[in-house]
Amino acid sequence: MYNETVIDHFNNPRNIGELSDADGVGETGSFKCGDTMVLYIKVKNERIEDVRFQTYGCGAAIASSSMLTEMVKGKKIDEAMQITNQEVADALGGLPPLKLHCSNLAADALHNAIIDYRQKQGAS
Amino acid sequence: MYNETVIDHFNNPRNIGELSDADGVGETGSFKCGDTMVLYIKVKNERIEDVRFQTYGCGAAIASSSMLTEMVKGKKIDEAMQITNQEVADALGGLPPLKLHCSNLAADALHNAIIDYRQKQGAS
Amino acid sequence: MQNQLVYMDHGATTPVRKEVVDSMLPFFQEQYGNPSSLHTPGRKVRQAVDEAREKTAQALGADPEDIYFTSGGTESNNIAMRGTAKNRSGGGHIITSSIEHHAVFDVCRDLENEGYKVTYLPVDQFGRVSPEMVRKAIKPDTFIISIMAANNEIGTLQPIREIGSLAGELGILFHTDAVQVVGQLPVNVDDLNVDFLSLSAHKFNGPKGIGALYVRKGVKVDSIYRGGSQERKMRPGTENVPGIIGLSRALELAVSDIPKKKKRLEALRDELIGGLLRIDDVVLNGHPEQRLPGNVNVSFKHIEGESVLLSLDMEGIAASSGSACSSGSLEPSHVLSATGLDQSTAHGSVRFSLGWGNSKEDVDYVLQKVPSIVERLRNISPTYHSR
Amino acid sequence: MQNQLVYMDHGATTPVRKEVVDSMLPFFQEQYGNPSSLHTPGRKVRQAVDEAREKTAQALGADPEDIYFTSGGTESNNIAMRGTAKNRSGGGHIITSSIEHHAVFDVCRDLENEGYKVTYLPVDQFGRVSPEMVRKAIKPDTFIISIMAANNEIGTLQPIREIGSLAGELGILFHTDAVQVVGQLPVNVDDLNVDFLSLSAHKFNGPKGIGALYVRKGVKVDSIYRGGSQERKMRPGTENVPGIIGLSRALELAVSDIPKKKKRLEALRDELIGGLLRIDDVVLNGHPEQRLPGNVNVSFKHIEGESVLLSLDMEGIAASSGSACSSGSLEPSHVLSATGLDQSTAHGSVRFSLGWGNSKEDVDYVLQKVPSIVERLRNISPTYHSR
Ligand SMILES: Cc1ncc(COP(=O)(O)O)c(C=O)c1O
Ligand SMILES: Cc1ncc(COP(=O)(O)O)c(C=O)c1O
Repeated sequence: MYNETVIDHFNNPRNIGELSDADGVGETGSFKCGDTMVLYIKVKNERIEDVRFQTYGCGAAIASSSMLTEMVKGKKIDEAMQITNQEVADALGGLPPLKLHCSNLAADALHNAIIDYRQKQGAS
Repeated sequence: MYNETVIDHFNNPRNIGELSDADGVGETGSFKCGDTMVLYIKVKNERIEDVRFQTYGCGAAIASSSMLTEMVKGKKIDEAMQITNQEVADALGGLPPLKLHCSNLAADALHNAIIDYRQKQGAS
Repeated sequence: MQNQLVYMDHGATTPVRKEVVDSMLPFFQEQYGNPSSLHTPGRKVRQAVDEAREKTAQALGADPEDIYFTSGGTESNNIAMRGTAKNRSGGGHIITSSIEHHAVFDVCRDLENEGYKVTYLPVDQFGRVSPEMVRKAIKPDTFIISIMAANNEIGTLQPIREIGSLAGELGILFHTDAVQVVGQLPVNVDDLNVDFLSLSAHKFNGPKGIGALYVRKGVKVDSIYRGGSQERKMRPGTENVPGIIGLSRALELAVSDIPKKKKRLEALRDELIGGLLRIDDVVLNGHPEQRLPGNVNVSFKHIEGESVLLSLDMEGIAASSGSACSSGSLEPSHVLSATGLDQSTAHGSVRFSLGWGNSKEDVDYVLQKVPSIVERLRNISPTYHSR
Repeated sequence: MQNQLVYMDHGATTPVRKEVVDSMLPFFQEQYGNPSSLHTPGRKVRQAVDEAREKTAQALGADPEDIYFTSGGTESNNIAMRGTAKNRSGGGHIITSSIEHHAVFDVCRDLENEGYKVTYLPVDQFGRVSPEMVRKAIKPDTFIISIMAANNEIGTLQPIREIGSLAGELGILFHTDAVQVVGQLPVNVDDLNVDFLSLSAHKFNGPKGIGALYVRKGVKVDSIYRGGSQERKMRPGTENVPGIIGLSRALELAVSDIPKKKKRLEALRDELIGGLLRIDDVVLNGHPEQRLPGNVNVSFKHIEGESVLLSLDMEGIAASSGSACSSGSLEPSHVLSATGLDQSTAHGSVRFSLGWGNSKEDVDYVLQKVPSIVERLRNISPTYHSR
């Protein structure tokens, strides 16, 4: 069902946890299957310097979150904003069709985190 | 499906053939399955002295005919008139349910032969 | 009674080949997982089922996703016919033949009672449906045509390709009950231009209780019962995994054997037909050439089929009279009646259906035994004497 | 990854016992005749099928003629429900529960669309239907009640005997889906007072793709598809002979093992439940006592079932989350929702279903692995941290 990359990210997820001094926090979830992701970013010079995630969900959800954090670390936030869920799935070498809809939402959490960061910047 | 008695009567039918000098000839058939029986009797002193049959039909039809001829040989025609198809089936040790309806008509042929005999007597 | 068995009832069912049994065995005690399960033992079985689907598809020139495994030919036929009808509210017109297997025929009868219109096409004396007749029967609301690829009793092959291209031309769905043909003759769903094709494993040396339905992509058909999401909800219920594996293996073997098997069976068949026709008052039922490689169906006049079967059985020869499935019935075969055979000749029909295991010796043995059986029974028969 | 397999998914399917495979084997290559055939090889097989029917009947306290072999539990359920409904023109009222298997539930949904009225009875927090509720739901036109004997997900046993006597009192037909119970607990159709009972062989160490439906004598039910006259036309199609033989053998063995198996599994089950409940934030789903001997269903809060299954799988433990049949679905289980479990707890449910092959070592192994899996996943989970 899941390929080895997915299993690897599920088993050894990268960048798990919270960032207490996060510059942006984004959340997303699927009502249907209950999956929930929270993404924390630390931004420096418009670049994502650090990133952490917490995910409640199935194997695909956890692996997608983990893969996303790897993909964005060090990236400019403008570029990070362009990352799609499909790209995350592709980076994982593909996900089962059923999982594409509801468990592959990490990019959404990231976008929400970036928006949160921008809002906080605007506010400060 | 068929018991050993049936198979024996099917394999070695008793009293097959015609009686050229029959005193009575009876026929019967099932429209449904196409079975046809012809029974020839020779009567002496109101007793069935000889009997022969010809049957077109399945194993049960042939065996019933054969068994019937054994049952009636030497019998008084009044008694023979009382023989039922069920008694023939019982004498064979039973027939499959489906065969009770259409292939077990030998007693009817016998009754017709006796009626034929009586009519011929009346006519003469 | 004797022990030798000459099995000539392959139209009813066939022995399962050893290779097929071997392919099934691991799926009972070792790879027993449920293919719907998420865990490794389940996923391994899912993979095996997927491979079986691919093999099955390949043997029919179809896409794997167009193959649905069922519990047999009967269920496949029912899904194709009722599942298609269900999808149309407000009736419509169905074209079929008057010699279909009960699994098509009786569904059509039911659908008639439910308000659908059905045309049962006549056949010629050889049991052939003419494509021209099909064309003439088409009405504006005809939504499906169902014509069997070969008849199970008399073995007549139908002009499926011609009917298929006609149906395709007019945009009408086309189902063929190919239960008697798959594994005996080459079958390619695109070549035949069919939308549905039914098959049953036990007719080609596979196990009983497993079949398949090919459904062309894009064709809408409803399932006939409900449950889990197996077979994409078309045929719910935990998959008969050993059956599926066995079906695909049997089909693979049968298809690869066709070239040599067909020739061999045709030669045996023609020899048996020739020998039987040398007996007085014997007629061949079905088409002299357009017939299944292994099918021999003759009528012995003046005697009745069952009594012949019984006598053959006592010589160790297994044959049948009409369809094995309807042997419980007393009615004369609707197939033989449809060919115009008179009722009493129809009652004397016997089918010898040859298969892979039969040899020239078997044919010789049958030809040695039949004449005396026929003679004995004719001697008892009133109609023979009154000629 | 490691190789040891601890299979705790017997609710999904079970390995076929060696004795059962052995009983089936002669019916592939040797006794391959079609039981409908007239000849000796066919008749021998018919006899074997008859004996299998007797054995099956005996195991259920039923008459052999009241047993119909089907392709599995799904088909049995469909025949009972749809076949009964079909026989009533003009609708009527059906009572069922809100936790039935899809093979009953979805048929009821269909029937609703076709004009029948259906009451889906609620269950209590343990998943129990109350006979009192059944009584209150009865309307003048209620013609069938269908309540499963035990639920496949949470293992809750239903008060079938009480509902049966209620139905009998009022002259309403009563069907029970006993797929999860047959072979696990004693079942007697007269004692339970059921008119229909569905079972599936692969749930009691028999083969997949074969099941049976008990139908009480005199009860009218229509078949759901058409074909030959097999199974007295209730279930047409060439019989799955090896399957029928395997079913009857597996049932015979399972029933004779019940006394010792039940005790053993209950002890293992309770030990596993006890051990799992020692982990923080774990709740038992289903009834604490009125549950299947081998069923353990718990929810691990803050984590999702599939991720637990995946982690278990990597330790060589096969379990499931909800019904295996609906594992393709993303919806939270309708069963757990019906018990009133909140959605997120429902998502964390895992079923361990024990069977004959499981040992105390298996339970110990699972109890050794689960805590660290749960901890690891909770460490990733946002809801655990935000408590
Ligand atoms: C032409 C044809 N269609 C359908 C069937 C039904 O197949 P099964 O008995 O495997 O369901 C048969 C065999 O009996 C058949 O010969
Ligand atoms: C309670 C219940 N009913 C019906 C079924 C369906 O049985 P099968 O998949 O063998 O058709 C199952 C098993 O999946 C079940 O657990």
